[in-house]
Amino acid sequence: MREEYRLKPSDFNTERRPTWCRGCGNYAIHDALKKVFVQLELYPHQIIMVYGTGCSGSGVNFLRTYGFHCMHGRAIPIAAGAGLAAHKMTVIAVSGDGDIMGAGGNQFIHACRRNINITCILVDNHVYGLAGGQVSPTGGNDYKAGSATRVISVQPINPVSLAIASGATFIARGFSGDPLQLREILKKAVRHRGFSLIDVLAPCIIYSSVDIYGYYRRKIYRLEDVKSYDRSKKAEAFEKSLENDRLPTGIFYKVDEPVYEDTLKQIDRKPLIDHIISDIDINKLLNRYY
Amino acid sequence: MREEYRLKPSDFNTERRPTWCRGCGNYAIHDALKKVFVQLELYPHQIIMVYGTGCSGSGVNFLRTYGFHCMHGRAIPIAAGAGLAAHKMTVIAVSGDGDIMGAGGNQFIHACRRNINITCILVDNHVYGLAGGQVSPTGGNDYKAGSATRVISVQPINPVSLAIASGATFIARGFSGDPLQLREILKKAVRHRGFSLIDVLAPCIIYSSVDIYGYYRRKIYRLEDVKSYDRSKKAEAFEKSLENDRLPTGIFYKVDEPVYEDTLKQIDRKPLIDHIISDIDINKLLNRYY
Amino acid sequence: MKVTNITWRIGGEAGCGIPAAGNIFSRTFSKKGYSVIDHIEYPLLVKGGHSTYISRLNSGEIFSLNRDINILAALDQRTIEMHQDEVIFSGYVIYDGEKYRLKDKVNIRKDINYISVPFQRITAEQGLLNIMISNIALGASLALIDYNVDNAVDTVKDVLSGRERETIEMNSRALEFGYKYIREKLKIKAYELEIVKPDAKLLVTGNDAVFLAGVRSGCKFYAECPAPQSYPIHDSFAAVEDDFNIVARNSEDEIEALNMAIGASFAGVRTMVTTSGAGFSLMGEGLGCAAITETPVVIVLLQRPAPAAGLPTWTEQGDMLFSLYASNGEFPRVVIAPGDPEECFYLTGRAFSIAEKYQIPVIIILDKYLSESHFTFAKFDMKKIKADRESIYLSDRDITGDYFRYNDTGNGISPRPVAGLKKGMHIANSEEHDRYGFSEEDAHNRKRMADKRFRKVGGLLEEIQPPVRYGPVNADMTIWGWGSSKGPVLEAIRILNSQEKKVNFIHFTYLYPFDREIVEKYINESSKNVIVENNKTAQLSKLIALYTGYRIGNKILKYSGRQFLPEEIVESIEKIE
Amino acid sequence: MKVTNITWRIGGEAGCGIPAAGNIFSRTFSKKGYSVIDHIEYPLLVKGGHSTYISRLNSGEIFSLNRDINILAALDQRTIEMHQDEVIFSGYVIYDGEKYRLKDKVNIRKDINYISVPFQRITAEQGLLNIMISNIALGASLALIDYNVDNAVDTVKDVLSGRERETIEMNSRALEFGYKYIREKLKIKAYELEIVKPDAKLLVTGNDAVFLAGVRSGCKFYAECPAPQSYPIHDSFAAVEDDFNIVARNSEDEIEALNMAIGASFAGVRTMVTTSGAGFSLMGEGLGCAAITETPVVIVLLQRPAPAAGLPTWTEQGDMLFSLYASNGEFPRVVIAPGDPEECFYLTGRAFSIAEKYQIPVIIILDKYLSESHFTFAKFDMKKIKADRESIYLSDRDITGDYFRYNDTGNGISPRPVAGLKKGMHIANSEEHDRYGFSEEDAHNRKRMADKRFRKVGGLLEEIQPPVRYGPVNADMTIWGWGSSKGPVLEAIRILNSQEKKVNFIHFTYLYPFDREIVEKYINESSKNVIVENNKTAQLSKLIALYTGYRIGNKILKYSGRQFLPEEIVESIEKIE
Ligand SMILES: Cc1ncc(C[n+]2csc(CCOP(=O)(O)OP(=O)(O)O)c2C)c(N)n1
Ligand SMILES: Cc1ncc(C[n+]2csc(CCOP(=O)(O)OP(=O)(O)O)c2C)c(N)n1
Ligand code: SF4
Ligand code: SF4
Ligand SMILES: [Mg+2]
Ligand SMILES: [Mg+2]
Repeated sequence: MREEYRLKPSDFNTERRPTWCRGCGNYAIHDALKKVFVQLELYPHQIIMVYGTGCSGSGVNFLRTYGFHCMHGRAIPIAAGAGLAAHKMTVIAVSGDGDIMGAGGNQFIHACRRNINITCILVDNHVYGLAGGQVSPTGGNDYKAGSATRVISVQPINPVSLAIASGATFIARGFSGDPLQLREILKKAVRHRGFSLIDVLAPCIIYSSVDIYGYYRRKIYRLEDVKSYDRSKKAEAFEKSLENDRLPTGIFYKVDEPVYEDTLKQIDRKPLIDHIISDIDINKLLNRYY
Repeated sequence: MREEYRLKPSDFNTERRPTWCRGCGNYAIHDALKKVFVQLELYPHQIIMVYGTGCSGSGVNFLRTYGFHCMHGRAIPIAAGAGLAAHKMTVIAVSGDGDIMGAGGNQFIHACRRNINITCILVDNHVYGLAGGQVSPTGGNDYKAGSATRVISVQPINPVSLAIASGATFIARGFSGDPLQLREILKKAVRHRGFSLIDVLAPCIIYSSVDIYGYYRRKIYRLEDVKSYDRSKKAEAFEKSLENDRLPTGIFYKVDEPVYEDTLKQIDRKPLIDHIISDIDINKLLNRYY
Repeated sequence: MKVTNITWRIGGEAGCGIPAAGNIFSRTFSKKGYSVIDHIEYPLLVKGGHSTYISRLNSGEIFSLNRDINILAALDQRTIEMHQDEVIFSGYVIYDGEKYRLKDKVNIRKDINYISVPFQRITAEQGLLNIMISNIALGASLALIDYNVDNAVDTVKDVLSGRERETIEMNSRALEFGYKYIREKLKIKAYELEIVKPDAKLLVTGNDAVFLAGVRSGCKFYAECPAPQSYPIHDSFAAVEDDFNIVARNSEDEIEALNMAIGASFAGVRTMVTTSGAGFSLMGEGLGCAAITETPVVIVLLQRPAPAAGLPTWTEQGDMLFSLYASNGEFPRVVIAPGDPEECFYLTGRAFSIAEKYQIPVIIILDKYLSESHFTFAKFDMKKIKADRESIYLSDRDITGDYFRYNDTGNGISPRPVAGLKKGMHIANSEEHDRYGFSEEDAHNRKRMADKRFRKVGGLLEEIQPPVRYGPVNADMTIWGWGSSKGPVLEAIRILNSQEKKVNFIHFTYLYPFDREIVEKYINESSKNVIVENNKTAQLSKLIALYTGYRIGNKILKYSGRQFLPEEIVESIEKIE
Repeated sequence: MKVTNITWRIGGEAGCGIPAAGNIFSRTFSKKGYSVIDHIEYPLLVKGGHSTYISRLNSGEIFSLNRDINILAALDQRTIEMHQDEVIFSGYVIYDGEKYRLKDKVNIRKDINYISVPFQRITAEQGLLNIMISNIALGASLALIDYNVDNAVDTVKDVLSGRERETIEMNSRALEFGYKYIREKLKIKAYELEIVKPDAKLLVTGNDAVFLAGVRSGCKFYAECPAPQSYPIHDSFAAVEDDFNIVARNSEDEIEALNMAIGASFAGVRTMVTTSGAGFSLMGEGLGCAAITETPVVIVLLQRPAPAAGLPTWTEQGDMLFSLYASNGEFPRVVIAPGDPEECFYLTGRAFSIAEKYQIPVIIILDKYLSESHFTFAKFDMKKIKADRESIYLSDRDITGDYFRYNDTGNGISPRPVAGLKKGMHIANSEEHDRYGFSEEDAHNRKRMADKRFRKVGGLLEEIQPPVRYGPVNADMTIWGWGSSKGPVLEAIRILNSQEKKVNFIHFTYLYPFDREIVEKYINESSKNVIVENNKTAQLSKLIALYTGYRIGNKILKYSGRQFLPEEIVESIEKIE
């Protein structure tokens, strides 16, 4: 579908300016999205973005595409529904760690196992940012995050491990402080057929220690640099995802598996939204009831 | 807490007789439970059983303990709440695969990661038995299960893998056709401090192919028989859990990690239910508001 | 004896093929032009437990079941204990006298006929399966009515078409053996059913009708969380997925089901979800999301006795007020409670149209009785369901300049395009928003958006069908009811009016918006009023009081998990007078 | 000028310390015996955006904020634009004249005083942080009132106790510099506030009061899903977990929160969950579970403008009918809407007692205004909250022979033990059950259990406090309202009655059960009625009509997400007459 104009990142700007705090990880994600859309020649009207509730969710106001700002934790099912109905469009869910790993955990694991063809960007700041800075399910004890009065030693959810165990077919970790890599991952994720998760470490500078970027920079290394790493092996990917002393970023796992939408004959010929429904003949069906 | 009478399995019978179909996997589970309670000298009044909705849930009528028959998918939070309030009691959630892995997936992963001190018996028959035999989230394509008009090639959830990824500290698979092993596992699970999951392959003879027991018998082997297997290694346990050509049963993973309840100073001295609350003095607290 | 009506009940241990036999019985007669209404009762068990099926057939028009049974086919003794009191004077009980002796336990009635048919022996001798016992009883019953068993055999072939030949053959044989046992061995002929014009009638349940209307209306996405209440609708959709380009989905929970439907609807297709009470209790969040984003969705609520899990296989009208006020905040919705499968069909069609035109959630309330009972109808008029989307959706041509997704229009409806259009890009926002959809906290904007949404009620009041009055305009007593109690009440007023008691009936299908004017007119025209509801708290009476201030003092309420029988209503009415 | 009342508003970009300064302002006066009511307004942003704090203080009794502002402390120009119209004739605006020049944008009012205080320069010169700007403004404001700044410095020390000394010192310095700038440099004295007896008053929000009552009532398990609406309550509980043996929990979602509370309550402790509308929309399932299993639980519903996410930081009374009918099926519950923090305290205490005694869910409804505004009270009477569990729970001694968990008692209450008792073993069953708790589908049993549950309403009607009439018994007009609009209406009728208009006010705290008798009496005693509600659909008027048939025609409704001001009500009332 060639379009008449040449895309540039600013085509994805709305009239509203972002309201995130300066230094917030959300900026890098939106920036990467716009650039990747341009690279992939995806026009605004070919994209459906679904946002959860939270700081990341306010992105609905700042990115010009078809967009849905949904209830806490429900970005994935909304995206899945939209994607089923209009499966030629690019569908991306952007949502927080509190959202997807808190209230939305069930929808997450089921989307993974069904391998539905959407991209999920987990804006992972380890806190419920907009809700008041409480430690989120991904929030660990490795650095002080959140407004908790007391550190409760529960294990954080590791979205990468969880996605591997649940059956997602493209699983990556990005870092908002590494925009180049983030863009690369994002591009591949959007292109990937099936469920792709990008867990983006996206510091909340309000509820994290001040040098959170430095902390991550010291800790992070890129999987691309590990030549021996085979990202098609599930068990290996899982083991890799458990690493915690140093944090790998990049693509942990990528395989081609049957995509949910592809198994549906009923959307084979054309998207559901394109059907004319004004006079559907059900007489043959009715005969069964006589 | 010594009791005045000598326990026997029939002490756990109620006046109601089980209504499960002959051959249903639920029988073996209840049988194992009663025997294990006797072995562990757990008296009926020292136990809280929480049941989900479904065929397994009707067990609430047949096992004599404190019991709660809750809403679809909510056995784990009900059990967790009861366990927090009465943490000296033994709390066990018994619930179906449709229940825990369908509606209850979110509560499941969070209970795992928090390592709350309950035992979860997943009655895994790969179908929504009571709901009409639909394929459940654990239902695969390996044998015909359920009333699906069409096989949709989505990956089933593997409860063992999911529990490992989510942080449970005791993870096992049992088989209702192997009551001895089931009892052994169950005993250890109840004794384990922290969240223990036993995924019990418990055939539904109504919605499975007739020789489902034979199918499992051919496929199953016991982890106890693999001398080299080290069940304290997470990555190894995960790899093991992916095995599908032959199905391991037994304990996949067992480690001692901080237990949620143990981190709570406020229940250190005595269970919450034992506090006298008739005249709690809040004057000091009130002073902060003057 | 020549009769125009036969009411037949079969009962026994689950696993004896009772649902199938009941279905065959009903269908055998509906095919030949009789009016039929049936109902199945079963416990919350996959196998075992006691289950019964009642089917009433009539050469004229009927609206519900009735209490008096002509033939009770008792596959076990418990059926006799439980149901022989319902057998009409000089009616028949068919039982297996070789398996259990009546005198041992049952209080034998002198005024009815007990006929032994050795089900078990026939099954054994003929090499039939246990599940076919009910067919033997069915065959025997047909013989009592002197009805050609071949018609039933044809039905069996129809119903089981696609199954193994042996299965069909064995089922037919069971039928025939039961038939012959009465006809040739016992030589009893109990009733002679009046003959009717053999124009086949549609035989559908409320569930069937909702499904059929869904397909006709162009529903493209259907979802439920697996549940005994809704799986008949799911299975129907699943069976036609490819033929009609529909995605039917078993969701992991009701939250996913509704949210996926909202997502699909946002993209631009018609969507429906079904659920029962406990599942609906999880849908409040999604309902509000649909409302504030103005995304159409049709929700079918299959009521069961509640609270909580309650009695999942029984019936009640307990969720009306919940469906009217579910979800936080205030927004317009439409709530519809059809009274029979015919209304299920047409009103489901309306539900889709209204949801899409007004961009609101529409809730259709059924209950177990209506969902799972079969009713006959001559046919459905396809012209009454039209999916006229083209006039509703915007195309690229319609959009010049800025597009305001939440344009503050006169009727409150802000036209929208399907997703993917070049010029119609927009956002749907579950936070309060301005006309673009951008999040907006301003006080004036808030008021304006709330007003815009509620302005739709004006249009909706024109769309809905006000309550219908059945029976004489001038009556001594007016019954008020809603939804599925329609049939029993219609039968009741037929009986009452035949007894020279002038009683009429106001039946509500649309519960919201509430057409106050017509209801007040009805109130003014009535003298004595009585509410008939299948619940404990008389929810319709509350609704009427809420809108009109008029409080109906007389109440006939049933909340045992069972539907009304017309005779019960008649007796209660007689007590009021 | 000598005054008895000062209303002060501070506004600016978020991040300038407005919430802290507001709190210090209010507390400085409440400590010294003044009546104070305040309110904070902020956008749905963690940082940035425009935020304001209004505090009213009075030497006498007050019930709500008022419209007229004496001093507007404007930290930015937008505050002047938005709020200078509210400044009373000859009132004061404090602003930073070195940062922005008024004439450029603002429509300067001739009748008020604009006083420039160079916030920015002082901050820079004194090496203060940006977040302390508001303290400078606060100090300046105190100088205008001629109020001893040392009192505020003491408050700062109090409020910040535990923080670093430097922080405290800097904050104090900011206060003092603002104060001195007005007093010593500009030498302005605007008001002289009437002196009161310096008896420190309690200064609490609705949230605080709910928390305090929860602790006093022996709540042992508290849960919420993290949310901006409820975290103040969570944080309060979390801070006293060890002192009072309470588990305070951030749940992954509202479903876990409520179900865990039910589980803990089943075991035998008092439990509470808090949530706002969207979260409550997910609690229907758990609510029904609590109801049919007869497990007590207290749910605090913090209303916000809705539907869906709506306006999470603003206020509305939109969820009354939802809370009354939430969840499938029919069951008794209690719904309570306190009108001020004092009622929050006592009624939360009642909620725990009632929930436990009647084994039912109790819902307490607050809204943003009530939750987050501070009000002063002399003290709380501890005797009014008594947790008398011993008389409610069974002990082993009480149980002889079979124990029936759901015993069909005269008052519908079936006594139960805590878990772990030897003789009290029982099951709680979310399916319909017999008196043991075993699943039971029988029709008679169903009716019996439904009747048993509803029989509790009789007792409940004795427990609840009927609507209270404020103002003269004989009035020309009666205002009807509920919950948090109590204060504004009380102020309004005070104004009206001072103008020789006889107006009284019927205020509902308990919404269910509904005390029809007293309401009908009130209706009979009133001549002209008007509803005042902070919503669009006049939900209380619906409730009244539903129960009494009386429909209140006059409605004053506000649904802009903002609470009523008394003056608005007065003006609307005047229009009615
Ligand atoms: C049903 C429900 N419960 C709770 C909330 C409160 N809430 C607001 S935003 C949010 C999530 C914030 O966390 P996250 O998803 O990590 O987003 P962030 O702000 O960190 O980007 C929550 C729980 C809500 N909106 N809805
Ligand atoms: C909210 C809700 N949705 C759906 C149902 C329908 N339902 C009844 S039992 C059940 C689960 C059955 O599956 P499973 O947990 O595997 O139990 P099984 O019967 O197989 O033992 C479901 C989904 C329900 N009870 N509540
Ligand atoms: S609070 Fe944190 S997550 Fe939210 S906008 Fe600010 S930096 Fe970003
Ligand atoms: S249907 Fe299946 S799971 Fe249910 S009782 Fe029968 S065998 Fe067991
Ligand atoms: Mg976050
Ligand atoms: Mg199952």
